Amino acid sequence: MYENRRLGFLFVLPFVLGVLMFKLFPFVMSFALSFTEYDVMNPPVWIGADNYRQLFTQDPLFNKSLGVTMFFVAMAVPLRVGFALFIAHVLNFKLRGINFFRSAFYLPSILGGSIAAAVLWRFLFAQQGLVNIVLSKLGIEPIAWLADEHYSIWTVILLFTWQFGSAMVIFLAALQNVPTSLYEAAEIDGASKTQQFFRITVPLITPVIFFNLIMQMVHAFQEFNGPYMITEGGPLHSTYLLSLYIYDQSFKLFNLGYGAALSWVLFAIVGGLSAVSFISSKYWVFYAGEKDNKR
Amino acid sequence: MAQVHLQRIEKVYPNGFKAVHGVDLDVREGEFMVFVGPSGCAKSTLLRMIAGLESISGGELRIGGSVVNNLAPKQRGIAMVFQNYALYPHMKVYDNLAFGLRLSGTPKAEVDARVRDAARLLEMDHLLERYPKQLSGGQAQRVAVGRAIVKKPGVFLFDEPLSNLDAKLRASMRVRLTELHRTLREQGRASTAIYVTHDQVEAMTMGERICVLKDGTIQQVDVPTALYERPANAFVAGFIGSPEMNIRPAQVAVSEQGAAMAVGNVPLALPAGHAQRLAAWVGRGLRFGLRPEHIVADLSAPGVDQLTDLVRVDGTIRFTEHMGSEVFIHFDLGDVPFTCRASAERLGDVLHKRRGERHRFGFQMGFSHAFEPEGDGRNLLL
Amino acid sequence: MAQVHLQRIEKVYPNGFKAVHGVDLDVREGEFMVFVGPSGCAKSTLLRMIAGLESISGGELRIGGSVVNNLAPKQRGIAMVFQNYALYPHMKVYDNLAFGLRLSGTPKAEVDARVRDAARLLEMDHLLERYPKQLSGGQAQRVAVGRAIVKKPGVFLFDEPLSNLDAKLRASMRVRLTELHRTLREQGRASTAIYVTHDQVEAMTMGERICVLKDGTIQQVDVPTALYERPANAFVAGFIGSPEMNIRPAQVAVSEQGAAMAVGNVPLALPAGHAQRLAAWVGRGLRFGLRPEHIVADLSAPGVDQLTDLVRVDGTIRFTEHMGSEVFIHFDLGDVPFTCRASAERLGDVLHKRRGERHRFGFQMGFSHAFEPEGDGRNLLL
Amino acid sequence: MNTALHTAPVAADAADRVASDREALITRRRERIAAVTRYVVLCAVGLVMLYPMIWLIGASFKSNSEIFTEIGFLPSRLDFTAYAKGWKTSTEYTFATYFLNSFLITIPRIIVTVISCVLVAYAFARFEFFGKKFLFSVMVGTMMLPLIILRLPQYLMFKEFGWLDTYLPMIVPSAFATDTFFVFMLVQFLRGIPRDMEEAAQIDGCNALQLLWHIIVPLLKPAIISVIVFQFIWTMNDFMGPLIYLSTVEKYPVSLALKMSIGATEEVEWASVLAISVVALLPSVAVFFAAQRHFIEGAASSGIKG
Amino acid sequence: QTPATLRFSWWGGGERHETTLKAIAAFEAKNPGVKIKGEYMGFGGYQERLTTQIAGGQEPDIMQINWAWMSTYSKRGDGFLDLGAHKPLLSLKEFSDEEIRMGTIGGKLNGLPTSYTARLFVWNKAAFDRAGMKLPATWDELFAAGKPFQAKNGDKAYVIDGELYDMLLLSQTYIQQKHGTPYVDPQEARVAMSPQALLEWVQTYKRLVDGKVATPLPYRASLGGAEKPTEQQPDWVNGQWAGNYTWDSVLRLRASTLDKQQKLEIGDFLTLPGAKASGIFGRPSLMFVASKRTKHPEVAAKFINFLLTDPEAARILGLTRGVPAADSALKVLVDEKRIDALELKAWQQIRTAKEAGRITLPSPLFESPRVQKFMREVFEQVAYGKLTEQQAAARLLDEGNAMLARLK
Ligand SMILES: Nc1ncnc2c1ncn2[C@@H]1O[C@H](COP(=O)(O)OP(=O)(O)OP(=O)(O)O)[C@@H](O)[C@H]1O
Ligand SMILES: Nc1ncnc2c1ncn2[C@@H]1O[C@H](COP(=O)(O)OP(=O)(O)OP(=O)(O)O)[C@@H](O)[C@H]1O
Ligand SMILES: [Mg+2]
Ligand SMILES: [Mg+2]
Repeated sequence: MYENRRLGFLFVLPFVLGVLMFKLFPFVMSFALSFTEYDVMNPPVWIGADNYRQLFTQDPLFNKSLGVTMFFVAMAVPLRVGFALFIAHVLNFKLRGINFFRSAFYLPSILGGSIAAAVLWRFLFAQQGLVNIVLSKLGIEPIAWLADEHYSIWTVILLFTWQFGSAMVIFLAALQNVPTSLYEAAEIDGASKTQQFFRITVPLITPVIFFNLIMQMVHAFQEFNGPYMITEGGPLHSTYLLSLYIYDQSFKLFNLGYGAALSWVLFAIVGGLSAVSFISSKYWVFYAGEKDNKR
Repeated sequence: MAQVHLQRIEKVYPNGFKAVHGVDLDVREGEFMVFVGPSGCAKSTLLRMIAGLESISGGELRIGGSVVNNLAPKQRGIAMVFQNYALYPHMKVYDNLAFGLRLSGTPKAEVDARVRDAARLLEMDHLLERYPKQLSGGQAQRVAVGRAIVKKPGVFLFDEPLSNLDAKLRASMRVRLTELHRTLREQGRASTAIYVTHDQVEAMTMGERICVLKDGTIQQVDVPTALYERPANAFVAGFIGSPEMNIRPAQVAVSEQGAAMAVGNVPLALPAGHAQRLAAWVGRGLRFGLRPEHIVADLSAPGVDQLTDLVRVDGTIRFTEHMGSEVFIHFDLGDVPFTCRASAERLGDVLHKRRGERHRFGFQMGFSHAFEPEGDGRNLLL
Repeated sequence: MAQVHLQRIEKVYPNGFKAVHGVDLDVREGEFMVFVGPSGCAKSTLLRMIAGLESISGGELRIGGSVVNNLAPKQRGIAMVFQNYALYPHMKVYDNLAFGLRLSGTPKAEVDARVRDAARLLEMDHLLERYPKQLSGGQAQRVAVGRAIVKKPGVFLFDEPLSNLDAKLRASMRVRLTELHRTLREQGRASTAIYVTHDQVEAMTMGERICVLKDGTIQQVDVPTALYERPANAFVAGFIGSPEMNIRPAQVAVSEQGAAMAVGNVPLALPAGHAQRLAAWVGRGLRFGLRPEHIVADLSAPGVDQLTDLVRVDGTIRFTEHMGSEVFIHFDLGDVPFTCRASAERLGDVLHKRRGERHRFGFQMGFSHAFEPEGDGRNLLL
Repeated sequence: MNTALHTAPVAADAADRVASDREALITRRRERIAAVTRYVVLCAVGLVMLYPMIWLIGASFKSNSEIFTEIGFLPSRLDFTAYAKGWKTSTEYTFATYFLNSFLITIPRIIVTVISCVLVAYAFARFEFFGKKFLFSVMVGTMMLPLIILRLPQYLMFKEFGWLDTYLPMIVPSAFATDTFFVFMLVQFLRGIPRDMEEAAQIDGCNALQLLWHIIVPLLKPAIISVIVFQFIWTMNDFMGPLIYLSTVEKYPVSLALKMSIGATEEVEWASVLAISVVALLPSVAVFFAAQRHFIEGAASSGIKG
Repeated sequence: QTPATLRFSWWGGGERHETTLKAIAAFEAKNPGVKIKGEYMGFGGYQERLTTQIAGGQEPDIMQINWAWMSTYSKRGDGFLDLGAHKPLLSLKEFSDEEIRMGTIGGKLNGLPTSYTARLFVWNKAAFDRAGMKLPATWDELFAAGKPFQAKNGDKAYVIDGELYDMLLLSQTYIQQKHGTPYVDPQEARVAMSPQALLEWVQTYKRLVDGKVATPLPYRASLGGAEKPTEQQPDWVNGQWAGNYTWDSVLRLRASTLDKQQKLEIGDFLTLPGAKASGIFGRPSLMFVASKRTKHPEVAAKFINFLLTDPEAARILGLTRGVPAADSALKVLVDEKRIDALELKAWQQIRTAKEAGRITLPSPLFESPRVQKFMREVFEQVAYGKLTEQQAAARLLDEGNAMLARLK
């Protein structure tokens, strides 16, 4: 039955239609827009590759923003994924009140990009905020988190990290798939809990680590709410992620053509990085289930 | 150095289930001990307590003389082979073998030497660079054993290591493991082995001594032949041997011909020795036991005449199973089913009989057993 | 009505692998046919093609006379029991049984009647309200069979239905399935059965005829005893029988004493009949085969003197395996390993011999086989 | 094992026991320390995670000046007027309307998402058809373009359909399995489910749709629950979609209504805003908590096998 | 006859929503057959939605917008309905000529203001009292107030708070008084300030900060974001920060969080002796505009007129969109004492200046998002010490001119 090509196609048909209609058309349109100058009020004017030319040659803010974005992604993604993995690992033990902890740890993700999260975050990282109070208790000079261009990005990174819930849920799932007998074998081999984690758990869930890394990278490149609500891109554009720049160009400066061009550059970067990750995954992602896929 | 001593060992699982009830057992140094029993009888639990994977709720466990109740697995000097092998799928065979040694900080050169040594012993030098998923079942099994060997443990623990293999492979790996154990012992390496299985064939062929378990208690510990010939109770008698011993409800009756075992209303005359020991049971119900090979199918075969205590009775054929060299004949005595095991060459005319036809069998009553009717059924003739 | 007819059946998997190479086979109505062979020989592939789960790449498949190559499974009048039972975990046993009937729009009353009928037949009335996860292995297995029975199919297909059960349970389910098949046949229900296994014990005991497969081709199709006694080639000879037939490289040599089979430099005199048929092979290498039960361990036992064509040779004991009623003795003849199977009661002094000691065995050369040296090794004596 | 061995050990025994007892003690202590550490870590992290909720609840009882001057979460008084006020809102409708609206969007959306995603995932995971690999990469690819830029083209499209100011733009695309994340998840999960049950059902006479309904859907239940939970939470939180497509206040969902009273230059009653934020979170929290057991089992098998 | 249904969109907070809905009801009562559908929301996302709607030709019939957006949405005056075509329906006499002019682009009356707003000084009198100082009355007093104020109240205390834009406007006021020109020429698309004036503009900003008068940008940012409104600053709430240079329309908001010890007062508008211009920065705040695609232009015009000038509407709406620009509406509120003392004083200050012709119309380009973004960027860099005063002045001149040229 599963060899029936027509039947299979019939099932994906809605998807194909949906993609064509709801995704591909806007895709193409935005791509077309990126070759125009369009300010919403007046019809778009075809200007060829000018937007792209300007973007790569005359736009220091793009470079700055790209740099910030890259740094953000490079920091936030491993942090979120790492933290999610760590917590999932801890939660994987049989513990009293595990359901409570699971829900508690997912809570920030439910909060999403709400005002509450923004207000709170500004509070935590304010000069006299909780973070600095804790730091000063530890004998560390308070840091002007939101004002110092070297630290401000960290508030955004930490917010991103804090909402690690969905990555955690996926990890929890994966961890439960690691056969307990491997841990027992390792225990008999004399591996400590830490060694078991790094030498058994981590290698075995690389497919999920990989999956999460890709998904979170895609997310991180599109991160908007955090910097928009907390720092508004500042100070000195130190948290001016590309998505913010695209937003400003498109909806504040009414440069929709330019915004579209920026988007497509971002798309190319994410796509390129994903492709690279997929290729590199051959070397570090371990698919244990491959042999059994017949059954 | 590596004897294993269990004293009143108990296990209560966190959910309150008591899996092991005060087990006492001595496994001698270098001995190959088999734990056998039906599923759920706590074989694995016991083994895992010895390994240190499961906490001990009561009693004392000694390995090599010292109490290890609360030691971590790695401090117990044991190695374990798991049912599903539990090979690290992300490591090559070489690294699977070397993992434990490396963790304990063994020098590189020695790790290499020991890994290669084990590989040679198990004839798997050519597999060292493969990943587990590139191995066949039998090869994976050997790697699992290899991983245990390199550690040069005092005690090997095996938890049904062959049950995932197919019949043919299982038979050959069985021989291989037995030979390996003897080789190691001859080389003077300490190699006490405790082997868990639910397959009585494995138990019989591999075990130097066998410990039969049921519901977390030991039924009998002895060498294979003793278990087979002198089972302590009906449970052991039924569990050991294939096809199963015929164990049927019966009554001891005394008539002018002497004492007889009445099964399905058919009286089977008992030898004097048996009758004497069963005197107390006359007129009472008990369980009668006779192994299939002690029922003769072809009464005209040479040598049958010389058999003592042979009782001839007619049975109704149900069907026969052909095993090549031998045949299992299923028949009813009265309405009690019996199985007879006969050499394929000495079948006589039984083969040509059809379902429902009558055939005369010979019961070698000298080999018969009698068990208490209730509970595990103590062997009344011991 | 429900004979199954395979004509030049081929299977090429989408990845280009040719799993089945032109298989011709007739399964007669009401027959119990067993497919046996090592892992990967395409037993399942063949069965699944008959079931309609796998497309047929070439040839013609007929069930009950009509070509079904392109029919959907449900139109073929078959039922199948899977290795891991494939019970629907979200349905109660009752619904598992009723599912197929309901799909085909059978009236409610009839569904109920058939389900209860099947449950009674398999003695599982009390299980109907359980979910699959509340069943033991043996019970689940019965439900899987029940699901096949209710459909009253023309053909039953079994894909290793017993291989997930433990040894003891496997043996009893084996008997049960055989009886069930005969009962159904006696009740006049069409019940052609095709049964896949890699366990030759199952094959021998259950099959009315056995089809031995290797690498997607049929090696031999015949009744069990014929397979056992007259294997078509070395592969079948080795595969059928446990412990395995001793198949060893040898040479036919002719000296003044007559023709002999030289194994590990030890000449074993051949009976005249054999020598004659092997005349063409004198001086050439071939493979010599002798089943373990045709090697006598206790030459002083009664009846041994009457055996014809007995060749007495000395072997070096390696080790023995005790099976209760019988013992497998592993020994070397020269440096060629042999296995002997002896009744535990007729062992003589071999039991007391230790590894490395010499013992005299008797080879019943009248039962010996000879196979071509290359490939599958055609049986040269047929 | 001779008698000498049996008589001698008493003394050696004691020494052994002391040694092994010490080791045992260390082992046990280490275990206890590990357990304690685990709890400490969990609670510490848990506090950081829960702090916002606690703060939020606390702040909903505070006055404006308190909110902006005090970091602590303990309010000086406990009265629920902020909740009552927030619930009533400054609009023509109470939050009951907005919650109802949210459910009117969320529930149909969940239904069509589940149906379409299961169908498509089924096809991807089980069937062979032309262009499967290509379509799968397209699916992954659509997740990567910044959504901001698709907004305007999509708006224009829905305008042409005449769907503005209806819930259709938020629901209908989901009916075409455009939520590719879920398709991806379900595919991964399906890959982990053995096919035997489906084969048995084929022999029992199921066609593809019956197979899907009778076998696949029940087996996928945990995964489907996780799709439901994720989609519930994400749709409840979605602000941009309703903002752009809905203009009638009566149709606003909670996410939009929440920001209703925050103008640019007016005085804002922060307590009410926060109070109602807390209330708005409740459905999501409840859904997550209720479903999390299945949820985690579900994602469980969706993991590795890819 | 089907009722004419018009959509009316605005953003705002609770009070504005409530009053506007009532005003709509009143209008509908007066105009049977007309239905006004309110599409209202918070400020967040309003502009995106409006932009998308305009791009799709789906904007509401009547819209509330910021004055500064007019030049973007209606560059040449053809973006919105020309209300001028419906003059008979409008009570234009209620508005000053200047207000009319500010709603006119390319000769077309695009919108009418709800209110007129201007920057002014508001001081926390209590804080000054605590410091033993009097409210600054001259620029020099202001420049000098920082250090003594801190000496009394600690080094976290500042005389005047404001986010970057407030400070930049404050400094511009000073320059305008001294040199006579704002940054952007009101008539042409070019930088009006001389290089020297530009330099002094930057220097004035630095002077305010370095002299501890104004809250420094980095410090402000560190407290929870550079653009966090003054009233949300704890130091404002408790009177550590004592002043604000802000719109009269937000006075109530600023006062709303103050604790009980504090008391706000409107200060004199600081003026240099011999100032070349008042430097007061004033303009209409919110505008009502109508869609050029509306099917009922007359009703739209009537409705706008009703909201802005009808006494009943004024009574209902009160101050929710600032002090009304229309005379009649204002009169109602004044008569009914709906304006509190502080607001009234502020309004009088502005009114006086306006009537004296001392408030000149700023260039709409000055508040265009691009110019805003650019100025903020430059001053931010100055604040963080990334640019010298000279460099900043040069950038403001060169890049400013280039940008303005492109914008026109
Ligand atoms: N973690 C546990 N908690 C509670 N009961 C358990 C646990 N593990 C095992 N048991 C119970 O303890 C008994 C013994 O289990 P054990 O696994 O030792 O049996 P076994 O003899 O190894 O069986 P098998 O042959 O099936 O492996 C069983 O009844 C089982 O249900
Ligand atoms: N889907 C498939 N694609 C390609 N090759 C396959 C596929 N399924 C099976 N094969 C190959 O076809 C051959 C026969 O497989 P099959 O499953 O029929 O063996 P089998 O005899 O049933 O073995 P086992 O006893 O292990 O079940 C094997 O070599 C197998 O690797
Ligand atoms: Mg077990
Ligand atoms: Mg198979």
